[in-house]
Amino acid sequence: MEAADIAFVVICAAMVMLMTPGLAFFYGGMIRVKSALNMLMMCFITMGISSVLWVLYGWSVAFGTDVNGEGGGLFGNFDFIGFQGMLDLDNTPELLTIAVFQLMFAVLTPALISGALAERVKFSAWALFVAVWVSIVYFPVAHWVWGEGGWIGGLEIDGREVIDFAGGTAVHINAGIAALAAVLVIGKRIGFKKDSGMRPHNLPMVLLGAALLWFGWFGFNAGSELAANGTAALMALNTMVATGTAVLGWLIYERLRYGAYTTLGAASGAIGGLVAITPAGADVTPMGAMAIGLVSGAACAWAVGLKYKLGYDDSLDVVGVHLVGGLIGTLMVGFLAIEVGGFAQFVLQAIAAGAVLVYSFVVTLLLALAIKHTIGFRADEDAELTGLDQVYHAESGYDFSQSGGGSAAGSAGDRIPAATQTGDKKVDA
Amino acid sequence: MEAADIAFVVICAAMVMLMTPGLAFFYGGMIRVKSALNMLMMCFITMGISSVLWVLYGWSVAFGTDVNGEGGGLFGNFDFIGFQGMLDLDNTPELLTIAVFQLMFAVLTPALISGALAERVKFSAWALFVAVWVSIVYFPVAHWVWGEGGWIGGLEIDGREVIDFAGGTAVHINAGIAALAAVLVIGKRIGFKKDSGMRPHNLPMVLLGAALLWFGWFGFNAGSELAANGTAALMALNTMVATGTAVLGWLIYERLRYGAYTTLGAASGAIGGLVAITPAGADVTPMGAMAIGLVSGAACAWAVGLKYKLGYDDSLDVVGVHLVGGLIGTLMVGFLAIEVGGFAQFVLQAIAAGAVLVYSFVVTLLLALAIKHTIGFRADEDAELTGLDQVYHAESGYDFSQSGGGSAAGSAGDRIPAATQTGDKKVDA
Amino acid sequence: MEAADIAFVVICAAMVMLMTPGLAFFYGGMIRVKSALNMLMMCFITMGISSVLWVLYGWSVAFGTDVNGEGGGLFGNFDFIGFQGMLDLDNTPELLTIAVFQLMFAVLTPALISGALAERVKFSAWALFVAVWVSIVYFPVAHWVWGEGGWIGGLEIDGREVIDFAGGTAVHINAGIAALAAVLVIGKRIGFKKDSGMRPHNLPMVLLGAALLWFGWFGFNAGSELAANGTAALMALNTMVATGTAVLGWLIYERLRYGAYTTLGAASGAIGGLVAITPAGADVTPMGAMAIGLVSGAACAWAVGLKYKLGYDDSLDVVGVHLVGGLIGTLMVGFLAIEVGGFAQFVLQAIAAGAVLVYSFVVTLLLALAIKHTIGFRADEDAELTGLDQVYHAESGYDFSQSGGGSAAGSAGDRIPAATQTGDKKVDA
Amino acid sequence: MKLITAVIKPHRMDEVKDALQAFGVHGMTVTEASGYGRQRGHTEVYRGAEYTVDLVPKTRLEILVEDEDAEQLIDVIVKAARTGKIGDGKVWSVPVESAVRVRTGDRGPDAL
Amino acid sequence: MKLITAVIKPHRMDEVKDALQAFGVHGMTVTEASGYGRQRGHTEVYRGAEYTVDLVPKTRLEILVEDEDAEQLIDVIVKAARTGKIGDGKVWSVPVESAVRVRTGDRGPDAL
Amino acid sequence: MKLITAVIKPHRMDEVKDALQAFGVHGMTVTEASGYGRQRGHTEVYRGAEYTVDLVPKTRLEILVEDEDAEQLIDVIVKAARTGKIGDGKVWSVPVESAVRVRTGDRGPDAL
Ligand SMILES: Nc1ncnc2c1ncn2[C@@H]1O[C@H](COP(=O)(O)OP(=O)(O)O)[C@@H](O)[C@H]1O
Ligand SMILES: Nc1ncnc2c1ncn2[C@@H]1O[C@H](COP(=O)(O)OP(=O)(O)O)[C@@H](O)[C@H]1O
Ligand SMILES: Nc1ncnc2c1ncn2[C@@H]1O[C@H](COP(=O)(O)OP(=O)(O)O)[C@@H](O)[C@H]1O
Repeated sequence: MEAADIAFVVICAAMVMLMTPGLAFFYGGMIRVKSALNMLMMCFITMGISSVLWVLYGWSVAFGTDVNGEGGGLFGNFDFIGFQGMLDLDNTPELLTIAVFQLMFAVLTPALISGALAERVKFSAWALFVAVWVSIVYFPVAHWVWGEGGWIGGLEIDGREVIDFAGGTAVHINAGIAALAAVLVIGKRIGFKKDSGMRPHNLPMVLLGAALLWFGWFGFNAGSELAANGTAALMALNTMVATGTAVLGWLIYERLRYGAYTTLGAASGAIGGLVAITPAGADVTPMGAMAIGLVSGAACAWAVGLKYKLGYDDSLDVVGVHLVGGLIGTLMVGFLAIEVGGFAQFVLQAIAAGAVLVYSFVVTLLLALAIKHTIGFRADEDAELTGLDQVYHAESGYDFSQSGGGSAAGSAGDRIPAATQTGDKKVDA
Repeated sequence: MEAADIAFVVICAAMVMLMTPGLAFFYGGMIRVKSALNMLMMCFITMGISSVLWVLYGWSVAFGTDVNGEGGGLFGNFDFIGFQGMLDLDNTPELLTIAVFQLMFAVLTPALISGALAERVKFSAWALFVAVWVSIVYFPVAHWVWGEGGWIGGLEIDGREVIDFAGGTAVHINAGIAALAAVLVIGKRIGFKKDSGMRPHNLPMVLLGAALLWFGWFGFNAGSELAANGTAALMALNTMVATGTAVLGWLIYERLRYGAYTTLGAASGAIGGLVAITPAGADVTPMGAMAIGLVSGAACAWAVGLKYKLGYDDSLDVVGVHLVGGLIGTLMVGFLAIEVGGFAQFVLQAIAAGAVLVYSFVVTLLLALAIKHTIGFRADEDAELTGLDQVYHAESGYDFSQSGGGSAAGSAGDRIPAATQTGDKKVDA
Repeated sequence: MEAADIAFVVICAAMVMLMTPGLAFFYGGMIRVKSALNMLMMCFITMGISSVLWVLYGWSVAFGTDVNGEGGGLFGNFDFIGFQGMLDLDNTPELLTIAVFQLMFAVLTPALISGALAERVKFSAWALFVAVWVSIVYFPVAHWVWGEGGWIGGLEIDGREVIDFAGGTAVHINAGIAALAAVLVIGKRIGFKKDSGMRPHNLPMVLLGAALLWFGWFGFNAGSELAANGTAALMALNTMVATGTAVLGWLIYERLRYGAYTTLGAASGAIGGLVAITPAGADVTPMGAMAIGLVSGAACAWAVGLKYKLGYDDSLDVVGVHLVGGLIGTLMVGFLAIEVGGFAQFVLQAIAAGAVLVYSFVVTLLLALAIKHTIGFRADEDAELTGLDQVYHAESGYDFSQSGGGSAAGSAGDRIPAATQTGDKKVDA
Repeated sequence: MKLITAVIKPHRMDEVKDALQAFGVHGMTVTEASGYGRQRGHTEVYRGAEYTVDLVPKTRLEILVEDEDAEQLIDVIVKAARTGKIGDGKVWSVPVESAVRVRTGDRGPDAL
Repeated sequence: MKLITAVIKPHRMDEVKDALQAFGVHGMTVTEASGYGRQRGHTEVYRGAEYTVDLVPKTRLEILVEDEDAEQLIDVIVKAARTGKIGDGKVWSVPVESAVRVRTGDRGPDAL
Repeated sequence: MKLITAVIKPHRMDEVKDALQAFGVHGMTVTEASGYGRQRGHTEVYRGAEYTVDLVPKTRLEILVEDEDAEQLIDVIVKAARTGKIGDGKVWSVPVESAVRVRTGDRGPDAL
């Protein structure tokens, strides 16, 4: 790997890192104020959990040489446990470069799921879910698609290979269907479909999140080339084009159906477009990217209404945006791909998508059930009504009162911070 | 183009992309809460519109080979319509790289204008304005300055050429004077000069916007070298120096005149400095950059008061900051440029600035008049008083109430989201 | 310096630039609403002051060839005053590249201190403090550690050298101990330990700041290699790993001791981890980075309680996070460093840390005393109670009222902006 | 005429609104408030400092009614707002001397 | 003494303040409120869900006045706040038993 | 029963709360408010426009008390809230006809 490529990919990794906080703001702004911090924390905690597991075994499972040999391709070997044997800096800078870049994907993917579970799960149960889910779903699936010897990456029909440039299957379809499985187990928020107050508490924050995601996604998409070249440039261009078009697609749909161009729609359309172009952007023309953007923007705008009809409470539309957007991108590139596009390619794409769909759905369902029936997944009713911020995080999101802690969010009455009184004993003793 | 330069420019493109949301926050925070989302959306929508037009014909008009031949230089040919013939990834990565980088400029420039029109125009009229304005003003002017054969880029006096490294004329003077033309047509906000409530609703958001703009501007300025070399490094250094100095310049001016160092002044000074160094930063010493920063900071601080004296309502001071800052940078570099600086260079700069001033002002004025007399440009009085967020976007920016939708921003009374009742029919039928 | 390295470092510089606004939000969100803008401004102003001084003499003092010759190593010469003689762009691009990168460190370091002094100092006194402090503390210390001939950089025991890859001593220990010295002079906030309202006014803003810091820190840490290679990649990976682990470390500590996982704790843990990995990340394995992260997260969580026990009012825990985190990283790498780690290395590290500790503490104490007894450092009591935003910045942070300027933050009664009445005379006359 | 003021738990707002509508009250004025009382607050933790927060969020309603409806309305609100747990709030009434509808200048019962 | 409470449209605040000043009232207390009434709200749209928002932003003023000024003051407010469109708000007065200026301890009319 | 309303400086909140507790009052309802009065505001500066802001932040307390405690309670609040500087606020009381505790339906003194 050349210095230019290392420079490119390391900076792209930092950009992808920023996507997880971006997602936190995107989701957090959509939540009612009383559980907004919880939403932020559900995203942030993945930065801790996935990082640790990545070092311990995640990198090895996902990117170690395939352990099941030819035709197996289910997960990598354990040669890199604890990153051993990878620190020959002069000769293998690329392993480290890819490792830090791909770590960010392992952080982001479980965070994506959190939006579906918003406002109603135990924080500790969520942390456990993340730890197990990345281990038994994400790491293996990443191996299938990108690992050396992974079976999806190795599929071939007529010399054609599955196109999943930056993670339509491994990231978005995977997270989207897992979100569906999880909410089926967890159930609906109190007041779902009825409560008049379930609206975003901070739309500028949603837009901030969308903006950081959009920015970071250039790293996610173009960086996936792992080199600075024409393909990376095309991917970057198509990322912008598809996303911009998807914003228009969503807004047009909303204008026709509801008579308004909403801010939330613009932000959501952007994410829909980004999701859809992720697998496809390196293999289509800018005109093709526009088509993908337009379709994904409008289709996601339609799909977010499904939960009301079908009755599952995917709070922040992880299914409607990531699953639907991911499928659109993965399947449309089957037809639109430069040179190879066509029915055969479409079938290949469908197989890859289907395999991830089934595996992720089944395993996530079992995992969610296991958590539900052991430590319990759902917050109790009181916590949900009061707001999770207070219950799990002992905090309030905002205090704009001049008296400091005055009205809106309560004020501190015990005027001597406990730490000075007795608290310190617990530790210093 | 080498891999290092592709890496550099693609990442700079992502950074410039972030400037448009940055601008949205910078502007949005300065607006009263009731129209803040509208302000954000006026910026965001340019990411959709300009992206689509760029693919369709914008890139070709701006960067195609000049169609009017020697001496004409008014706009490019149409060889790249729909980006055809550009996808030879191995041999022409630089075209795609420049295309994605320059797309971001075509997104940002119309967004700059929106600040002047804040809180009082129809959203659809604004969208139309953006689409036409980039087509007949921005794309041609970009061609003049940067396109192959563009007449401003080709000007020569005594072997000297116009210096506009990253867009003092094409971006800032262009947007600034267009803003003036537009507000002259559109008129003042209800309550301009009188209303006591016209103050920023969220200053930290303004600062966030300024910070993102400042960050992205390194991509904008240094990236305009289209290569990673000493000139890019100098440009980056001067960008920091001029901006920091401009912050001081604005604050000192304010302290002397008003007795306070305002946060809004610090943010505004930063933008003033960034604007002024844009054309100049690659051609002056750091000491020269300090001079440009100091003058632009103080001069913009003075210029934002002009609207009260002269009576045009440039709501968020696009004229006072972008036009004035752009002129200062473009003209000062005439004298300060390393080696070539002097009166001849100054004249060249003035010609370039003047040409853009006149063209952009006249065409924008006609365009704004055309929109005014066809679909209408201005929101009706009720919408302006109630706030545009509700009227055009069917949303409220914030809801911090614990009851969710309780007081400050209203609560939803119809307790069954409409989509579940009848709404879906519209589409599924 | 190759193009790839220039590309890398220039972009890293932009990322580091974003850390100062990031810090502003991180700090600003923790403050009561009435002084939040002041906190933001205390950070922002360093972007102006340090930039100007850097050009004038800072770069030369810090990175000029050592003026005291062998064995001295106290500060650089003045050959680069005003950046003279550095503009041979083709031959010395690296000097400019390093200059812009290192400028960002000179901006950030004094800004770090501001958190300790929150809510109670005169803005002008702070500005003066920054200007003098960077001149007599930061520039020399940076020279010691990184300058050509600096004495800490030149220390050697048994062929071992001090490890301070990206600034554990020069940046974090330096700022942390300076913060302690300053608060000892300035004294406690009114209501410290008693006031029930001293809690963060905007936790999402704190998280935003932490996220921007985290992102920028990749530039800070990996960019310090000044080249895109395996070491930079390892540093980036370790930055992520240590930070993620530190988040967990802090949260686990809090859960055990207080029974809650706080958002503020997650954000603080991240910063603690980032601080600790700064000196160490290029010299430890990812497992070592995890150890550093875990220890720093938990130790900082404990250390922030010290101020209540010992009675100094380090408002936003600059001591507890930057000094403690910086010491942990600087000392732990003594044992953990690949190959060279051991007691000898630890001693070397301790000497470097101790020297900076002593120098920075003493000089800062004298400086703070000097300011206190000349222009005065502390805001008067009324200003502190009313809030510094109004007094020094003539602004209010937020106005969410629909009447615009209605209740929570006061409304403007003088309905004709003063500028239109008489104000302009002051300048135009 | 009477002015009924009710301080209730925020999440009972929808129920109270429905009950009022059913009772035939078509207007009220709402403010965000916070309450201090038997319902002791919770503990918040900020970097090693524990605060017992004793103000809890409440919603405050003001409703003008004709004298004869006052007592009954109070009952309606009390019933709708009740969860049975501590902190459910208070309802009180004060006498009103005059009331005017701004739009029309109507006074007394017509102002409602 | 009387306590006049006025609930008005936020954008009439400046007019009312001017009218009060002209009338000679030099003090009041203002709170942000929201109103529910004949003026039905608007529809908000969030990702495929339409909500009819029926609380609209209002500004709430409280003014202590001497008995003899009360009725006249009500008229002044009503006039200044009126736009003639639905939702202009209400003004009402209640009797006050005692009032004190905190700074001085002055009671009754002197407290104003 | 009486309803005491106090408008005070926000930073006196803690003192007033302590004084109330000492006096034996165990409940109140608090709202954020802003006041207009003798205490003239400050000037704010936004890009060349100076605004004289004449609404200053206040905290507004409502406390229901039995008739016999009312006067004494007013004194307690006045004392605790006083700084002696302009803008310290007002305290007033109005008569209450009935008061109910939502949780139990208790009326009168038992509702407190
Ligand atoms: N004396 C009082 N005056 C005014 N409001 C009160 C008073 N006592 C309680 N409240 C309000 O009623 C709310 C509930 O009171 P609380 O004592 O906590 O529970 P409960 O009414 O169920 O006994 C408080 O949060 C406060 O807003
Ligand atoms: N019965 C009531 N009690 C208290 N406030 C009321 C009542 N009815 C209306 N209001 C207040 O007056 C405002 C305007 O009332 P509304 O019925 O919408 O219009 P109008 O007064 O013009 O007929 C409401 O938003 C609410 O704040
Ligand atoms: N007539 C009034 N009615 C209601 N509230 C008032 C009145 N006059 C003053 N206030 C409230 O009391 C606060 C302090 O009053 P002000 O006149 O500024 O100072 P002081 O009470 O010390 O003379 C005001 O900010 C306002 O909230």
